[in-house]
Amino acid sequence: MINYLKKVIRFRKRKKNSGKERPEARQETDAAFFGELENDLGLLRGAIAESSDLIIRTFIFGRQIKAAIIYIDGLTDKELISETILKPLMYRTDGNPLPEKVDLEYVRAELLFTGSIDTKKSLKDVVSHILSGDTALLMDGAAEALVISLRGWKTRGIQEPQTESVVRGPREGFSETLRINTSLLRRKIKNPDLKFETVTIGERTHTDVCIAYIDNLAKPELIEEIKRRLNKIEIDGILESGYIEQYIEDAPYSIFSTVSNSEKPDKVAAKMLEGRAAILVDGTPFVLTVPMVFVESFQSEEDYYSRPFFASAIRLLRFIAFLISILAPALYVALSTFHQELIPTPLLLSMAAAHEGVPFPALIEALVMLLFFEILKEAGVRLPRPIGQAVSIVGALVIGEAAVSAGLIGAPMVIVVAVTAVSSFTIPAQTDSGTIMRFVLLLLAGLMGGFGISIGLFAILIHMASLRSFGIPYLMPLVPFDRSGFKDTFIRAPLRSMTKRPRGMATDEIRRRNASSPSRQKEEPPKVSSSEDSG
Amino acid sequence: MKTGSRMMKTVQCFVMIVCLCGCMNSRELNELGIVMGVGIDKGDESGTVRITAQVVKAGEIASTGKNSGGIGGKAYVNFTDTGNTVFSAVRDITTQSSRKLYFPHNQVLILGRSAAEDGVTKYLDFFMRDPETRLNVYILVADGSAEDALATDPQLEKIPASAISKLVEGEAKSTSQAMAVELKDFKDSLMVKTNAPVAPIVEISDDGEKKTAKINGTAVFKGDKMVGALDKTEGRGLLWVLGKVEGGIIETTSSQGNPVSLEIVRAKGKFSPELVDGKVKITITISEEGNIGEEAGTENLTALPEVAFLEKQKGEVIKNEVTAAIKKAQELHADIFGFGESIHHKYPEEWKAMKDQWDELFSEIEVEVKVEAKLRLSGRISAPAVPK
Amino acid sequence: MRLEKGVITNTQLMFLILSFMEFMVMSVNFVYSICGADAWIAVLAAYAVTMLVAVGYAAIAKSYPGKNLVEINDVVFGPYLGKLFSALYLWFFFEYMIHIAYYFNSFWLTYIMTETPRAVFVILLIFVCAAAVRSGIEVIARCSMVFAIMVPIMAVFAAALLLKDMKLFHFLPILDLPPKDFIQSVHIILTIQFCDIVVLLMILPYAEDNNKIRKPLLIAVSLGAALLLFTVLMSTAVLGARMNNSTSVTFAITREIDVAKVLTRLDVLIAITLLITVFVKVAVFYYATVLGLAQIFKLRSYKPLIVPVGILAIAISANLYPSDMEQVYCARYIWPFNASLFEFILPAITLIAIGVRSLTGSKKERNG
Amino acid sequence: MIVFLIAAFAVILIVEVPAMIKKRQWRELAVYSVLMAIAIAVSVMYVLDLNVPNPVKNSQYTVKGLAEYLFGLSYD
Repeated sequence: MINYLKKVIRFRKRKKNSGKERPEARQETDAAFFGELENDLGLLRGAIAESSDLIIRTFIFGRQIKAAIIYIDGLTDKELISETILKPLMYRTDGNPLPEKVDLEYVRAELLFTGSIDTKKSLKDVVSHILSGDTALLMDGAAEALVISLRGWKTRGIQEPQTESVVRGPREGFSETLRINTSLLRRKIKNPDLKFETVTIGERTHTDVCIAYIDNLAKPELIEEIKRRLNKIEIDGILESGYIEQYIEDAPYSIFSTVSNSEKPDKVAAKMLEGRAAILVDGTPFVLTVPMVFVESFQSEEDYYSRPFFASAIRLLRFIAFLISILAPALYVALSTFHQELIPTPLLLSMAAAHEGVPFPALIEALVMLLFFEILKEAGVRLPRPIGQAVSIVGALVIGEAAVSAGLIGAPMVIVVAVTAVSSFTIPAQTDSGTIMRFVLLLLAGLMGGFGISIGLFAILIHMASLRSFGIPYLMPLVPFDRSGFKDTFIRAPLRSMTKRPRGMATDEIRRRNASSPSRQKEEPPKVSSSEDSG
Repeated sequence: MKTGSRMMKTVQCFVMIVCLCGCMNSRELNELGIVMGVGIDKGDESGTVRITAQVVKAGEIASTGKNSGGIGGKAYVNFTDTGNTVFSAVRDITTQSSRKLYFPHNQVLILGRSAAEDGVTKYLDFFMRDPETRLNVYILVADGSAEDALATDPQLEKIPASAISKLVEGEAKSTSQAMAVELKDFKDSLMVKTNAPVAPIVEISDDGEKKTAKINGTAVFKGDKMVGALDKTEGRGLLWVLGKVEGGIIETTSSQGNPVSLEIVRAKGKFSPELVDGKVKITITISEEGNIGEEAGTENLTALPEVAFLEKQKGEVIKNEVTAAIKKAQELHADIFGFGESIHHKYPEEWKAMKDQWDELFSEIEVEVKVEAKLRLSGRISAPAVPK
Repeated sequence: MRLEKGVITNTQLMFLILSFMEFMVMSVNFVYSICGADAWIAVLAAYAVTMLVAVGYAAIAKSYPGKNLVEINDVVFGPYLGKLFSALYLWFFFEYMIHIAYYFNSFWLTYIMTETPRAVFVILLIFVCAAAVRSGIEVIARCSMVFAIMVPIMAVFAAALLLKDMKLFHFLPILDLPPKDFIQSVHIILTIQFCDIVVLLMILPYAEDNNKIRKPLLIAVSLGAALLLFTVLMSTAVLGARMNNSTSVTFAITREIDVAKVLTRLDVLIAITLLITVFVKVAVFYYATVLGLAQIFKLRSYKPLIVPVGILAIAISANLYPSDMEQVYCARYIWPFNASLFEFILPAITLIAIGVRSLTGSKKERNG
Repeated sequence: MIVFLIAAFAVILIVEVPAMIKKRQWRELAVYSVLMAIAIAVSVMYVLDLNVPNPVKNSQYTVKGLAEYLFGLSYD
């Protein structure tokens, strides 16, 4: 035991030390160039580990000027490199004699054909550019490097996202490349105020993380807060936006997520237009948006594309489905083991008949069935699609038919679990929290019946009421009540009538939409009021 | 990190509490003996009570389906036991039954004739007090013993108790000759001193092979003791006054003396008391609407004079029924209509003096019956199908 | 130093008060057996008195904006007498809290789960309330907003289903009881149903706009009274004479609901209502007790006191009375006097003292 | 039962006391200890089925007695 503790302490010390050392080590690499190609290349070779995809191509142009381009194979467009760097330098210098003194500025101004060129002095910058896919040009006699952006790598095209498919609405989704993603957003919001701010996070991965917002719409405090939280992240690698999410969320130990994510540019753009900020991470199509409120999970972008009556009905349906998905097994167990008097007599008789001869208590029955359902779901998700289908068929057969006819499980329980399962798929954003709540409520119901369920729901409500996401109360349009936000909660009011943004989200609460509806001209004048629940 | 550790501790505490106090009251469905009907009889020894509880066999209920191996098995069991009180008898049944009796789904409460005449308060208290029992069970009086009534053989239902409860409902809806009385209504009348509770009577007819139950007549209580019964006509008379007639047939004759059946579609009835020179006068107003249901003769009933005649006849029948009921009630000195309460509501001051001698006052009360009976529809044909 | 940093808007305050008062829908039983069908008149009379009392409470709170009852006592009566007063009030709050917990417990034991050990319901109730108290007044206020709306919805729902069972003649004859019984029932309604809002003096200062607290207070009291009146009228119309010997009238009427044998057995409505109302009530009393204690002892945070006070409440309320009959007796014959001391007499003294102080003090214009 | 109770109290104390010591809230700790001692005593008595002295009821009867004595108010 003591030995173990000692080990832990030693390990922690070492971790601390190593954390201190690393920045120093980096600083050593941040040397200046000498101005001699051989030495400079040596410097670079020292900075970047020997690797088979690092290409250093030395050549001579003009009057015996030695030069070299350095790039990473696979991250650059090789055609373009030979067309726009090597060709002009080596061809043109043949015929037209160069002036006596050739410096980097001349090369840049007169010789190269490419658009984005930068001059960098520090080795560190150059290295990081090379690693990001840029091409560096070093030249004898210049203590600087030209960084030419000729990035080009194989990417997945803009495809329809797998997670959020729609019947009506744009089909494009974000992809893994940050630039493409920002361009998708820029194409949706052609506004000079749209702003992207990039920070680099991850001591080893140097991942670009980009905060996107509309400058005079998003609250400055919100942007400050996001930056503060992003800067506090200390991690060696960011591989997906989930990493960021878990570091910046308000309540890391809550079952509810206080950061929402989406794969669809139109959804993210809509949220930014309400005053939210988006966080794009290089390497993943999932874009985070903050702040998130609970009802956001029930809003789908398609609600706004279809007409309000049907959209409202679907909204309500989602709320009901969510309730069913967390409550149905618990209610069934509570009713059938504690409150049989609440079941109508004929139903009770058929339930009792179905339960006759079932060897397990209802609670165990429900737990086993739900567990099996979760396993089935997990198996179906991870497997290749054809096999996944086989799994679900086998599972459905086993649960639905065999278990009942063998008398192991009552038929009503199968129905309840099936209804639960189907309902749980309607709210993808709350699947995780919903699953946990379902099991907790089920246990409470099995132990204490309706009282247990109510106590569980109370605890959940209290917890949700105490949550905040970047200063916004998690249950926002409901409590504290907000009329303009409420129009977009249980129902989706007609777009014309939603003249205001939800309270507390944006600096400017009036939607620009109201200008487009002539019948609403006599609407009250724009009123900018700061809400008491913000910050 | 701080909030996190606190969360974890809270969760730990919660789990501990739940485990400490959980699992107290749960009963699986297959541990319940669902009681569908209860019969109360006077025990053989004086002061004892004999309880019959009809418990469903859930497995048999579902046996209509594919595996109907156990056909012929009854879907119910009757447990009978005697005790000094209802509750002790109920608890004694547990010694015979493998499952705990479960009362919330009880459909009917049948009082044996002897028990009803003995005074029912002591038998019913358990059913009003216990949290498991409900007040919306039908209360009936058996012609003989309640035990026999629960042992009848229903033709369409699987369980006698639910058959009887459906009989009661059907009786109230389609013939209106006996009132469907729930325990709560019974309790309502019991709690008012001058009111006399009523309950339908269930009769057991035995043709040697099969015993069947049918509703026949209404038992009249005085205080909590059964003192007499109304027959079917008088029973409908009571319902006319209370405005509870929902359907039924009025048999009368046409102007030529052929029998005609008139269907009751809707009816209203109310009464209001009046004090004239210190004497009570009750005015009962009944309005009824109906259709021609059937005729046995050949004349055209849709002729207007004939309609007027039939309406008059009908009013006469209704009036006779009401008068018969009142006469019977006055004979029994039982205020089954609640005339006393209506005087209490209208003349609270005078009532204080009348309250104690209401029994005598009631039997010589003057009643005026006003009936307005209408015929609305003739049915699908006008004149009967006879050659002209 | 303020122990509570949360701020609630005046609208939230109104909903908090309303949901706080909604418990009276459940606890109104004690008067039925005394005044029967005339309970609704007693409610109206009690409401009239309550409006006066509420104006008095608001005056106390407004005379020292931003200070709660304990702090006001300190200022008005000086550190020692003030502490004594505050201690008395806190005792009353604590007492009230465990009474409600006991009522809640015995309700579940009588009607729904009869075989469960006594302490279970109280333990879980106090546990949930403790979680709410720990999260502060803001969270209680936010939850109460949801609850405040749910109870009237359920009442209206029940009324709609019971419409066919209502009989107007159940109200007749009007005022058919001796005056003493009537006064007693008004007194009971006043002390149990209405005037426990004295505890709000601990919360009013956390409202956003301290100078306008009278309006939400009076609106909430009126809405609460309307709800109570609605319930009383509904149960009288439905139950009539049977009301006199039901141990829970509200529960009895939901058991009456029977729409075509389908919409029936809605006891769960009542169970939920009870849970909601008791939760808010206990949470507010709990909060007031703990906060007041912390202020008396000049602590930096009230949070450490939550657990011990909660355990005390559980241990005492689990068998507060040897039987329910004793509780009913107590509610009818003893509690009205006990509560009068804290709900009328002590606040009246405070109000007079404030008045005297403002007359003798430099600020003569101050509203007393 | 008593074992569970003691375990529960032990857990509560272990959770709460160090936090207060860490924050140097001595005053809080003092009040907390006194209240907790009473609470433990009462709940142990409750669990052991001892006759818990009920301060609430006593105080109520006292107040009622006072009211009766001083003003002659009573409903019986």
